[in-house]
Amino acid sequence: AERLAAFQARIDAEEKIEPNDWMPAAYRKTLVRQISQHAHSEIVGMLPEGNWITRAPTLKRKAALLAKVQDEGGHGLYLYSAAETLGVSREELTEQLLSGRAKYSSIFNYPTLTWADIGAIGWLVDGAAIMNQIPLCRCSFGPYARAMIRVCKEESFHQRQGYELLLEMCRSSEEQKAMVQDALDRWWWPSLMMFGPSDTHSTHSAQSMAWKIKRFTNDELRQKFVDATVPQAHFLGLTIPDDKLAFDAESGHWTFGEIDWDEFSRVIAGDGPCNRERLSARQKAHEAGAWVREAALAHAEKRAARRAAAQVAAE
Amino acid sequence: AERLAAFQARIDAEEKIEPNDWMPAAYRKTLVRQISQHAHSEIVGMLPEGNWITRAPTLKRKAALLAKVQDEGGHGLYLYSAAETLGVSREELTEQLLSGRAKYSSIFNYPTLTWADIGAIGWLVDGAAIMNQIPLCRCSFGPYARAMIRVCKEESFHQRQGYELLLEMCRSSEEQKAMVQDALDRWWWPSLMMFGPSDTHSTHSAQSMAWKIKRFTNDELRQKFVDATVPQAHFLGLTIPDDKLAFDAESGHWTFGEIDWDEFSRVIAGDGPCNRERLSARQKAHEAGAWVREAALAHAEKRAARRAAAQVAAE
Amino acid sequence: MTDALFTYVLRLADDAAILGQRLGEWCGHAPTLEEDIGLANVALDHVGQARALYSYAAEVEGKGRDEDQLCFLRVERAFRNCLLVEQPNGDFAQTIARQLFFSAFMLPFWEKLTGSSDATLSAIAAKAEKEAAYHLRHASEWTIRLGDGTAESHRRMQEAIDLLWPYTGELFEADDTVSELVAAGIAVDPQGLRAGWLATLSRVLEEATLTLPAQGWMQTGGRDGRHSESFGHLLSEMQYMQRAYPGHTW
Amino acid sequence: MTDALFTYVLRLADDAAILGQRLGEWCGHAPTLEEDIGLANVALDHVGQARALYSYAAEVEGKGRDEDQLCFLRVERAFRNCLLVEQPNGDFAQTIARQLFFSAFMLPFWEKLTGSSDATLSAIAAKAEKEAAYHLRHASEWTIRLGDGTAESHRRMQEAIDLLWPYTGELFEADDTVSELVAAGIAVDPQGLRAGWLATLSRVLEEATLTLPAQGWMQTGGRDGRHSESFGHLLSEMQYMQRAYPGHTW
Repeated sequence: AERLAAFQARIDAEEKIEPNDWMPAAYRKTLVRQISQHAHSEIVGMLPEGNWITRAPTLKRKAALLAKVQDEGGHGLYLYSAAETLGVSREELTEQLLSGRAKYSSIFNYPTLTWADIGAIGWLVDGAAIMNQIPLCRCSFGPYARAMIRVCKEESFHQRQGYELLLEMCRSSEEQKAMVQDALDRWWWPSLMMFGPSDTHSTHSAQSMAWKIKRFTNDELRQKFVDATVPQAHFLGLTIPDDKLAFDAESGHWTFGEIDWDEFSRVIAGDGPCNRERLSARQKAHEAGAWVREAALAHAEKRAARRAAAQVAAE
Repeated sequence: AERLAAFQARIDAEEKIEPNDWMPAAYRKTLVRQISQHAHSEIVGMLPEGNWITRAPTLKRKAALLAKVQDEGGHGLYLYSAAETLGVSREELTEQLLSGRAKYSSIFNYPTLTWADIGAIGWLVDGAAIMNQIPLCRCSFGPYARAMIRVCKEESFHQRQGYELLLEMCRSSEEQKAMVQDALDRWWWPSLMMFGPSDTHSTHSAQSMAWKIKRFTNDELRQKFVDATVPQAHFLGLTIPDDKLAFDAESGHWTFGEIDWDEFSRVIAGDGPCNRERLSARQKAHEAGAWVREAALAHAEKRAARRAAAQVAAE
Repeated sequence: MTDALFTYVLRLADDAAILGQRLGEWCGHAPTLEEDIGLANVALDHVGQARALYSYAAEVEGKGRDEDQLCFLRVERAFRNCLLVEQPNGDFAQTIARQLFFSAFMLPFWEKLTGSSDATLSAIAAKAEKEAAYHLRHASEWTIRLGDGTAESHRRMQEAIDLLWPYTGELFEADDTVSELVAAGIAVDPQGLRAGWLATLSRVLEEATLTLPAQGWMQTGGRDGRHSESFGHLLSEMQYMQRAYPGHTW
Repeated sequence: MTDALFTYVLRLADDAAILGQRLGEWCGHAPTLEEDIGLANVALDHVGQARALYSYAAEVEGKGRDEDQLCFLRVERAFRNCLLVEQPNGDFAQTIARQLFFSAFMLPFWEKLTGSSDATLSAIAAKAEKEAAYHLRHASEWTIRLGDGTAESHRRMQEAIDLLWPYTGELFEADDTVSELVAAGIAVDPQGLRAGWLATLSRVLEEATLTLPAQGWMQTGGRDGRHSESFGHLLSEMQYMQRAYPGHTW
């Protein structure tokens, strides 16, 4: 209890907790869950975008998309490393993802149907992710906070790139603008769902706030996102697919309609348009790559043995 | 020797030899080799055409191509059946094909690169096949002769269809006509090679003629093909890719240049553009389908066992 | 009414065309020579149905488009086929399960549609009904063989049934388009076919020693142009020639 | 000279674009997360090279085409890439073997090309050389790991080497286009690179406990637009957007 109080005092003083510091088991568990979900989201998130790499309409866009997906893989790597500092191995985390026990952001269970979806993911999905992640740059756990600083920087770039892609399309032709509107229609609500259940239903929240893993509630972040995004949509000349959307001059916020929480729960639970494809794609890649990982391991062992033998011979 | 004389007398009298009739071992062996090569050619021949089914430019052409490839599978079936009457099983023949020991027409080791190639195969490859096969309708071995009658009928249809396809392309635009010329440039010489080595180098020929398995020499059939095809090419407004091509008014034949016999031998021996792809496609289909064939067998046995048990119970 | 009829016929045409396209991918790669022929035959029937249906849709639309423009020059979001038919071939069991689900629905569907007050649809249905009877028999026989074959084939067949089950809900969807045409005696009410469909499946799966999945959540979106990610790849191949050579005849 | 230069640069551009396209197919499906990133990186370098080379080819041609028109609006028979780069990814060993053969050639090639009398080519080469050094190191390390790993990885790596070997002959082909430009001090004579290429391969394959195939017959045709059957399928996907939406900007 004394250690717990000292721990909380450090947190309250905005000190960073480092992997070798003492921490409550629940703090550790919460972080492992959150960081690994975040890492899994980066990995699964490569799939809907990867779906368009071979069909990108220009070489410039193909290069940008490749670079973006590569960055996401990199984010996955940092985050798995941050989770590893908490004593959980990448193998365990991978196994949790492949067995379907671990969660990832449910937005990636929606399909990318047109090229405009690539822009919409950058603008909306990365936009929502940044909203969620900026406060995490001040998270009490040092490795996570530092990973988030780098991740946020890259994701801001991706978001601007996504928005610029859509702007180009909206300017180029009515046909393309309609594609963009269609993408917004399909991605808007799932993006709002990215902030999680509303505060009245959110578990974990209060404790995470006290631990400074979280700094804002789900609904606060969602509102920030809506406030930031609606004017961007209007600048593109698009309509947000929400009858109830209205600007409240008094509060300075955009009010919006009710999220379809049934859809949210259903997709989280596994019944989204692409849940099975996503998991199956990861599983297939893992199985098809097993012989490669085994070979790399076998080769490393052979090298180590040869080095050891050489050392013995030299002594 | 007496039986042999009687056998030859029946052949000379244009009688058909049937599977249960006595026949010399060499006659049987020659037929098995020829019929099975012919069957394998039909099967492997499905691949270059199958390559364009998913990309056929119109639904009408897609339907025609599907029907054609289906017919080829059917020809493969009759021919395997004809070979089976000579005491060799389909499994053995398939194994010979997959192991690379059996030969098939080397024309199918060339790739189909454009849609015009589909027309060129119908016109030239089926055209050459028909030239080879029409005399086989009078082959001394009954089952082979009867299979050939049906095969030839269907292939004449395919040939007309292929020519009509090219005619349509040549009429539609200069761009398409250039595609057709390009296809002719690539398929002309391999088509001439379909008749086999020149008479001066052909093994097997004399005995096959005596047995009335063959009725014309390779060079005779090749000449017939050239004579029939050159005017068709001219009607399309195309140029045969042969500087030496000339009409000999005296003989009424088209004389033509020397075939590249090195290429012929090389492609037969395995070093054509697609030999490995073709064999590998067949092998993969065979391996991927193994569980299906095993299941069908297991199910048939279960049914037979159940029927037998029911019969016993009823007695 | 014209709009509804156009949409209705287009949905049927897209179903047939896309299933034909998928089946055509098998060509030369089937588990036996007989199946290379058999699947090509089923593919051919669907391409034939697609031709008749697209031509009629074009006629109803009256804007001078033809069967090929409808098939090869519409974008992904304009396609109205159900998600079931666009699902990748997978292994042979998945192809058979897709066909079983679809043909068990289409056989009674075409049968009923022969009574349509629309003479063209009725005529198309009469031909398609005979074809669907063969497709259903073919798929049923294979389902039974694979289900009641080896342990591996049983497992694969059951997995295929389970995998594709959530795509069967769309077969029974009836929106305003359908209701309007049902009321006019033109279209078939799919709800009326559900009991028969389930009975057919139950009979086949029972003989195959396989289990019919529990109801549960069903995928949707195809009739609204929201397809699977694999669909765009199918289209890029199917439409390539018409896209690369616009305005040519073939 | 302009024609020859256009052809020469276009060949290099097509090589880079098509290899980049193939590598891009791996995205999300690689054996490890590190390789998902690594292969994307190699893909990205090749797409970048393709952009620079197509832009220069367009400039040399002087007909107002741009990098995207050259990449996305030419037909199959107009592509001039060597057959090696278009070969399907196959398993990871095949992808690595393709990269090893190609990068072991391209590294000294770019190195030499930095001395080209053509300033643009020389500048492109200077950047590409650094990238190729990484590609070669990456492919060599994997070749060694897989060759000297498990029995299965050894078998797969050797099969990949043997499978792709006949496609390496094209790298050393020198036709009139090349000769003319070599004489002008613009291009690199590929024949001069053969000994070094073989030495690199021998060194890597030896450490990998793998066998260099015997010379033998070599495939050809890519520089003349005669590609593999798989190439048309690659193009139908790569070019789909520009074909379906001609004249739009993205």
